[in-house]
Amino acid sequence: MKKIEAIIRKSKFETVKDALANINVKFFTAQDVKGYGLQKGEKMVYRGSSYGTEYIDRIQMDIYTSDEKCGDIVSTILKAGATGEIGDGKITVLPIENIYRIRNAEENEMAI
Amino acid sequence: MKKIEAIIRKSKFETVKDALANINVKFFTAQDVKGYGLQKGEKMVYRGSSYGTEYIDRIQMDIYTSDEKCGDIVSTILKAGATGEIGDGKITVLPIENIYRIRNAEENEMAI
Amino acid sequence: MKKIEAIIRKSKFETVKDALANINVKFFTAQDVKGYGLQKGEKMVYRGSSYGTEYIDRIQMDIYTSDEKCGDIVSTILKAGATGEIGDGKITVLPIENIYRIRNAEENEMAI
Amino acid sequence: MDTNLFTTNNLWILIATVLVFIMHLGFATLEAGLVQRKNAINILFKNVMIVSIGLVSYYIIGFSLMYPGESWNGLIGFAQFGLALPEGDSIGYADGSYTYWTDFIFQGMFAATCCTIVSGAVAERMKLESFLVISLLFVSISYPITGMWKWGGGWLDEMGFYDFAGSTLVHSVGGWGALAAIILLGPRLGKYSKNGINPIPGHNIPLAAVGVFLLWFGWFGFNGGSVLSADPDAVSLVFVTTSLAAAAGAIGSFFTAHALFKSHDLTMVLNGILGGLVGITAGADLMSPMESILIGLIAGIIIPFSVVFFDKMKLDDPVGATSVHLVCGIWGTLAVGIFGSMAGLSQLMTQLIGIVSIGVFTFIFVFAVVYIVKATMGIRVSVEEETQGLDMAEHDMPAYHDLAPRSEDLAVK
Amino acid sequence: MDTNLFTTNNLWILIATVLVFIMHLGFATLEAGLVQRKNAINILFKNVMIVSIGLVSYYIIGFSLMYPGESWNGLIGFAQFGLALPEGDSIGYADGSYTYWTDFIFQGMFAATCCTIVSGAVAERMKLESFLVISLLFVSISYPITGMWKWGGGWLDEMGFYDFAGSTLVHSVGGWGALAAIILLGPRLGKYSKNGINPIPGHNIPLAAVGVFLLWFGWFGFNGGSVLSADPDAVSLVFVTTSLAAAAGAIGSFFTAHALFKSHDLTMVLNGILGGLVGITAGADLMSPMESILIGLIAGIIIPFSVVFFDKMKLDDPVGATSVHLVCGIWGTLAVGIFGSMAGLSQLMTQLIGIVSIGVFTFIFVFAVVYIVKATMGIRVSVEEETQGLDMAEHDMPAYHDLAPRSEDLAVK
Amino acid sequence: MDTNLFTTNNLWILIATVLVFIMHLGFATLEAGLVQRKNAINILFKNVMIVSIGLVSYYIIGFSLMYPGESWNGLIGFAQFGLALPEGDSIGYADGSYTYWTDFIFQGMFAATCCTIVSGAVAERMKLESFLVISLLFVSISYPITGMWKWGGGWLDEMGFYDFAGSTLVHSVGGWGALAAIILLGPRLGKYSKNGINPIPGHNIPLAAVGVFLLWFGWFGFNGGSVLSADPDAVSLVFVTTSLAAAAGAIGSFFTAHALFKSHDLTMVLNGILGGLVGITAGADLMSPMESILIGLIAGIIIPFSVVFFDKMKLDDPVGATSVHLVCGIWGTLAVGIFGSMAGLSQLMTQLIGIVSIGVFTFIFVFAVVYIVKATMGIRVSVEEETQGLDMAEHDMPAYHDLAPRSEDLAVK
Ligand SMILES: Nc1ncnc2c1ncn2[C@@H]1O[C@H](COP(=O)(O)OP(=O)(O)O)[C@@H](O)[C@H]1O
Ligand SMILES: Nc1ncnc2c1ncn2[C@@H]1O[C@H](COP(=O)(O)OP(=O)(O)O)[C@@H](O)[C@H]1O
Ligand SMILES: Nc1ncnc2c1ncn2[C@@H]1O[C@H](COP(=O)(O)OP(=O)(O)O)[C@@H](O)[C@H]1O
Repeated sequence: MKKIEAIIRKSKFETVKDALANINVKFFTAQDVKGYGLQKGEKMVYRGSSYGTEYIDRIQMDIYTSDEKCGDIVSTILKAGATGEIGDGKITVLPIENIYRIRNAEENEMAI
Repeated sequence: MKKIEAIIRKSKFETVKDALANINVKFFTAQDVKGYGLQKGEKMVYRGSSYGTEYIDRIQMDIYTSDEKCGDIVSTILKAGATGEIGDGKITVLPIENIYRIRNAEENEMAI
Repeated sequence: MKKIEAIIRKSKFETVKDALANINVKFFTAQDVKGYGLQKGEKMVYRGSSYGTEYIDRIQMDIYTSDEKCGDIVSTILKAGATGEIGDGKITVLPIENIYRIRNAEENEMAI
Repeated sequence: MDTNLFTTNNLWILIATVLVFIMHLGFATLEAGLVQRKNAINILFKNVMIVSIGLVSYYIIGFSLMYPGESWNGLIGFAQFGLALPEGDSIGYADGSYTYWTDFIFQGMFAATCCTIVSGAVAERMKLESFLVISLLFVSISYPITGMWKWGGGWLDEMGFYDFAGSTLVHSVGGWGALAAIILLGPRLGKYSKNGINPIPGHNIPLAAVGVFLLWFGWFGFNGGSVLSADPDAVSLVFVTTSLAAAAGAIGSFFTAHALFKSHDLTMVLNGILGGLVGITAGADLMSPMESILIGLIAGIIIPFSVVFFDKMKLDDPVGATSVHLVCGIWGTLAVGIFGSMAGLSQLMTQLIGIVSIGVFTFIFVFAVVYIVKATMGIRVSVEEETQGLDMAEHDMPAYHDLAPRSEDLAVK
Repeated sequence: MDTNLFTTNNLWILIATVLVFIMHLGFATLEAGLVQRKNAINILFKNVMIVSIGLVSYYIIGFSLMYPGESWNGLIGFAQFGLALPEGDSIGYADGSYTYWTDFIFQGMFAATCCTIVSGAVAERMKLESFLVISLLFVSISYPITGMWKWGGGWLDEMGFYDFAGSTLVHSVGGWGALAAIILLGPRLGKYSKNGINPIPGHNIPLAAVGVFLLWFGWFGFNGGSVLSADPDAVSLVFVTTSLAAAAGAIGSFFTAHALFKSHDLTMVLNGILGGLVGITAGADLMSPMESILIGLIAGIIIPFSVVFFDKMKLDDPVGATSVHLVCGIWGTLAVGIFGSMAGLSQLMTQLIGIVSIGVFTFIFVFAVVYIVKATMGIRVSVEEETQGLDMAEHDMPAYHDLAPRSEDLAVK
Repeated sequence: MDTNLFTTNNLWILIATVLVFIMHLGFATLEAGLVQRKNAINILFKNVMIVSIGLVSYYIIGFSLMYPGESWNGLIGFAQFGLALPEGDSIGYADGSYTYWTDFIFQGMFAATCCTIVSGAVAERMKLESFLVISLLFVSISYPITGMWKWGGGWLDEMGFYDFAGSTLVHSVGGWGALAAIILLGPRLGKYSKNGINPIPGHNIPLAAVGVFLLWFGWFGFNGGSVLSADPDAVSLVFVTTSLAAAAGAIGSFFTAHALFKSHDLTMVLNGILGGLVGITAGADLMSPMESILIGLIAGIIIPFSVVFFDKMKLDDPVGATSVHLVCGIWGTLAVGIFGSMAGLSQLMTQLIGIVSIGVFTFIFVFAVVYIVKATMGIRVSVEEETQGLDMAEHDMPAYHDLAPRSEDLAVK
C-alpha cells in the first residue's frame, strides 16, 4: 500500500478533487500548508511600504491507496493539478506497512 | 522504527490521548485536518438555503515509535478511537529510517 | 529519495530556514502543528484561575530530498534548530518511492 | 417663535444629524459582516468613501437640486452651486425650527445613505472606481431630484403623497438603485449553479449584529429628526412607533424564518428589525403604537419570503438590501394608506403613484448610468480578482492578519 | 412650567432613551465577547430578541403594571392592556417634564436590560426558546411589580427607600434573576472538575471591551435620564458622579486583580468599570465627586473577590453578571445609607429592607418560573449540543467563516 | 440669560461630553485594529486605564491647573485640590451657558484624549506600568498647563492666539508627547532593517474602521461642544465645517495614497479622515464650507507624505498618531491664519508662536518624564516579551480564543 502526498495549488483543489472522484477516489485527508519554493507569495502594500510573504498557501492531500491504484491516482493528479507555470507543486509516494479502519479494525487492503 | 498516522474524530481526541497516556505514550504531534470520506460534514442554513461542507474536521496524530511498541499503540487507538459509526477514521503505519532528537542529536531508538 | 520531517520550535523557524538556504535547500513545505511532549504550553490567567494548554505550537517542515543530500540537511537542522533545552523537537527520515513535479511530470531526482 | 425654542429645536436636529451619521457605521459593519472575509476591506472602503463623496457632492450640487426654492413644474430645479446662506435673521429660516446650516447637514447625512444601500447589494464583485462614479451620480443627481418631488415641495408633495422620513424617498430609492445595479452586474461567482443556490455566508456575523443595533440607534435620529423640530408629542410618538416597529419586525422574522427554514437564522432576524424600521419610516408620525407593531410585524414576515424570492430570481444581494429597503420601503409607503390617521383608498392610490413614479425614475436613471459605466470603465472585477478577493485585488491588503508576519518573513520592495 | 422648558426636558429624556437603547448593544457585545466562539451567534440572538420582546411586552402589560396609578396596598396594580394616553394638555403630564410617550419609551428601554443581565449569566448552555419564555415573564411581570414598589409609588417608596436609577430596581433584580437561573441550570460542562476550576475564556476580548465602553456611554442616559428632566445642576452632577465612579471602579479592580492574581486581567478591569457604574446608580444624584470615587473604588475592589467567590460556590457565570449587577447593585443601594446627603442608620435599614424584599420576591419568582420551564420544556441543551456549540445546534450557523467556502464546496440541499 | 436657554445650553454641553467620551472607544478600537493580534489586549487595557486615570486625576489636580482663576503671569496657577463649587446661582457660571459640573466633565473628557494619542504611537513595545505613570503626569500636569495658556485665559489667549477646539491644545500636544516618547522608545523589533522598512500590518482593519467612524461621531461633540453653548448658528456651522473637512480629508488621502502607492490603502483613507478632523478643529467656527473643504483636503493630502516621512526618519508609529495629530494639528492651527475670518499675517505669526511655545514645552516635559522613567522603571519590554506579544507577557491572556479549549485541555494551577 502507498501513501500519496500531493502538495497542490489552492486554486486547483476542486479540479483535482473532481478528477479523483471520476476514478472513484473519494476518500482522502486534506490540510492547509505553506509552500516555500520557486514561486513567491502575494505582494501586499501597507501604509506606503510593500512587502510579501515568502510562502504561498497550498493544500496538501494525503491519500492512502493500494499499490495497483497508485499509478492511476498519480497520473490523474499530474493532469488535473497542472497549470504549467512554476509553483504547481509536488506528488510523493511513500510506502505504507499497515493500515487500519478504526471503525471495525479492518486491516490493510480492506481498510482503504 | 515506525511512524503512526492516526486520523481520528475530534470528539475522540481526549479519549485517545488518555488511553495512550495509560500505555505511557505521551509524546506526539497533532494537527487539524479535513477528512473527505463516507461521512459528510455538518449541515448549515444561511438565509433560507441549506448547505454543508463535504469534509469534516478531524485531528491527525503523528506518533514516532519503536517497532515493538507499534502494535500496542495501534490497538490502543483502535479501541479508544472507535464509535462503530461511519467516519471513525484510519490508522497507518509507515517505516522510518532515522529519527533524531534535536536537543542533543541523539539518534533512533534513543530519540523517541 | 527521502522525506525529512522536522518538528521544530516556532522561534527557531527563521534560523533553520536560513541555515537550510545556506546549503541551498530553499524548497520545502511547512505547517503549524501542536506538539505534545515533555515541555508544557504557556500558562494563562483568566478571571482569577490560571490554566495552560498541554501542547505547544510548533512548525513542521517537510523536505523531499535525494539520498545524498539527506545527511547534510539533517545535520544542518540539528545544529540550527537546537537550544539545548527540553522541547527542541524531532527530525525523522522516511523513505520515498516516487516523486513527481506536477508542472511538467518530471520524476524522482529530477523533480526535487 | 422665540430664541429659546428655536435653540432647542435646532439642537435636536443637530443631534439627529449625529445619529444619522452613525448609521453609516451601522451600514458599514452590517455589510462588512455579511461579506466574505476576502472582501471586507473593500466594502469598508466603499462605505467610507460614500459618506465622504456624498457629503461633498451634496454640498456642491445635491442640496440645491433637492431644495431649489423654485422649480420647473415641480419636477426639477436648481438653486446654485454650493450653499447660499439666506438673508436675514436665522430664526426666520424654516419656520423658526433650525438654521440653514442645520438643514444642509441633516439632509446631507440622509443623502449618503442611498448609496450605502447600493453598496451592500453589489458587494464582493463590483469594481471600486466604477462604484464610486455611479454613487457620485446617484447621490448628487438622482436622489435629490426625486427627493425634491416630495420634500422639496414638488409635484408629489402637491398631490398629497406622504412619506414622513423616507420609506420611499430614501429607502426604496436606494433599493431601486440596488436592483438596477445587480441586474446589470450579475450574481457572485458560484452563487447560483445548476444544482441550485449555493449560500455564501458572511464572514463575521457578530459584526453584522453590531451594525443592526447601530442602525436602530441611528434611526431615532432618522425618524425623530424628521419631525424637523423638537416638538415633544411628535418626537416622542415617533420614538415609540419606531421602536415598536423594529421590535415587531424582529418578532415577525423570528417566527417566519423558523417556520420556513426550521432554523433560527440570526441574519434573518437582523433583516427583520431593519424591515420593521424601513416599514414604519413613511408613517412614523401617523401611527398608534398598535399600528406600528402591525406594520413592523408584517415587514418582519415579508423579509424571509422576499430574501428567498430574490434568490429564486437569481438576483444576488449579499446583504438583503433589496428585501429590506426596496420591498419594506414600498410596504411602509403603502401602509400610510392602510393604517393610521391618513388611511384611505385615495391616499393609498396617491402613495402608489409616488412609489411607482419615483421607482421608475430611479430605476431608469441608475440602470442607464450603470449601463454606460459598464460599457466604458467596466463594472465587474475579473474572475481572478473575484476569486482572490477584492481586498487583495484592489487594496493589496487583507482585512485580518491572524499571525503578524515577523520581520524576517518580510521581503522588502 | 412653560413650553420651552418642557420641550428641553422632554428632549433630554428622549436622548437618554437613545443612550439606554445602545446599552443593549453594549450588553450584546460584552456577552458575545466573553463566550466561546461556538456560542456567539446564540448570545447575540438572545440579546436581539430580548430587546424586541421586552419592548413589545412592556407595551402590552409591563408599563401598566409598573405605573398602575392606583394599586392594592402599594403592592400590585394594573392600569390596562397597552397604553392609554392621558387626557388633556401633554405638558401637564409628569410635572411638565416629558410626554406620556416619552415616559413609556424611556421606561421600556430600562425594562429589557433586566433580562439582558440574565442572558449573560446563563450563556452557553440554556435553550433558546426556554430562555425567551422565561425572559418574557420576567420582563413583563416580575420586573414591573418590584419596580412599582418604588418607582410606581408603591410601599417601598412610601417607606423612604431610595434608588435613584436602579441599582436595586434594575441591576440587582437582574442579578437575582441570574442567580436563580444559574442555580437551576448548573455550570457549563467541564467548568468545575475534581481538580478545580477550569477557566473557559471568552473568544473575543476586544469585542467585550467595546461592550463596556458602550455601556458606560449608555449609562450617561441611564443615570442622567433618571433625573427625569434636563435640570442643569442635577444632570451635570449625575454625569460627574457616574463618570468618576466608573473610573474609580477600573482603578479599584486594577490594583485588586493584580494583587490577587499577579496579572492584569482586562476582563476584571472591564467588570470593575461596570461595578462602579452599578454602584453609583442608586445614589448618583446624592453624592459628591469624592464620595462617588469612593463608591466606585469599593465596587471595583469587590469585583475580583466576588468573581472568585461565585466560582468557589460553583455558580458558573461566564460574564460576571452576578458580581457586577447583584453584588455591586446591593453595594450601591446600601451606599445611599452610608455616603451622601441621605446617609444615616435609619436610611441604611430602609435600604436593606428594600434590597431584601425585592431580592426575595425576584428570586422566588424567577426560581419558580425557571423550575416550571425546566420541568416542562427543559432549560438545558443536551451534552452533544453544548459540546458542539449552540450556534450550530440551534442556529445551524457559525459566527465566523474564516475561509468562505467556495461554491464548489457546497452541497445543495 | 434665562433658565430655559441655560438649560438648553447646558444640555448640549452634556451631550457633547457623551460624544467626546465615545471618542475613547474610537481611539481604543482604532489602535487595537492597527496593532498585531498579540498586542490587542494590551492596547485596550491601556486605553481603558487612561480614561479612568485621566478623569480621576483631572478631578484631583488637572482642572484646577487648567482653570486656576488667577495665574502667575498667565503661565501657571493652581486653584485647589479637587473641585470647589462656586458660590451662588448656577446660572451665573460661565456666562449662563453651563454649570460648574458640566464644565468639569466636558473638560475632563478632553484631557484624557491626549494620552490616548500617545498610547497608539508607543503601542506594541512600551511597558504597561511605565506608560500609566507617564500618562498620569502628562494628563494631570503638562496638558493642563499648556491648556491654561489659552483656554484658561493665560498669556497665549491674551496675545490673540486662536485654537477653537484644540488642534494645538489637544491634538498637537498629544502628538508632541507621542514624538518625544517614540524617540526615546525606539522602533518595534524588525520594523526597520538594513533592507528597508518592514511593514507590520494591523491585525483587524475592520476594527480600525469602526474606530474612525466613532471618532468622527464623537468629533461632533468635540467641536460642536466647544462652542460652549447651543447657539444655533455657531453649532450648526461647526457641524458643517467639521463634516466637510473630514469628508475632504478622505478624498485627499484617497487620491494621494493611490498616486503614491498605486493601491487603495484603507488605513490611509481612515487617517485622512482623522487628519481632516484635526485640521478643522482649530478654526471650525471661522471657516466657510468651502474653506473647510480646502483645509480637510490639504490635511488628507499631507497624511500619506507624513506617514512615509516618519517611517523614513525611523520613527515608528503603528497608528500614524504623529501624522494625524501632530502634523495635521499644526496645519490646522496655521490654517486659522490663512483661511477664514481671522486670516492674516499677524494672526499667522501668533498662531506660530502658540504652536512653537506649546510644542517646546510639551516635548521637553514629556521627554524629561519618559527619560526619567526609562532610567528608573524602564520603558521598554524585553525582546522576549515583545516577540511573544504583550498580551501574554503582561496579561497572561490572548485577545482571541479561536478554539475554546475543552475542559480536558486545561491543567489546573
Ligand atoms: N523539496 C521539497 N520538499 C518539500 N516540498 C517541496 C519541495 N519542493 C517544492 N515543494 C513544495 O512544492 C511547491 C511548489 O514548488 P515550486 O518549486 O514553487 O514549483 P515547481 O514544483 O513548479 O517547480 C512548493 O511551494 C512547496 O510547497
Ligand atoms: N484513502 C484514504 N486516504 C486518506 N485518508 C482517508 C482515506 N480514507 C479515509 N480517510 C480519512 O478517514 C476519515 C474517515 O473515513 P470514512 O470513510 O468517513 O469512514 P470509515 O473510516 O469509518 O469508513 C476520512 O474523513 C478521511 O480523513
Ligand atoms: N514520539 C513522538 N512522536 C511524534 N512527535 C513527537 C514524539 N516525541 C516528541 N515529539 C514532538 O517533538 C516535540 C518536542 O519533544 P519534547 O519531548 O518536548 O522535547 P525533546 O525532543 O527536547 O525531548 C513535541 O512537542 C512533539 O511535537
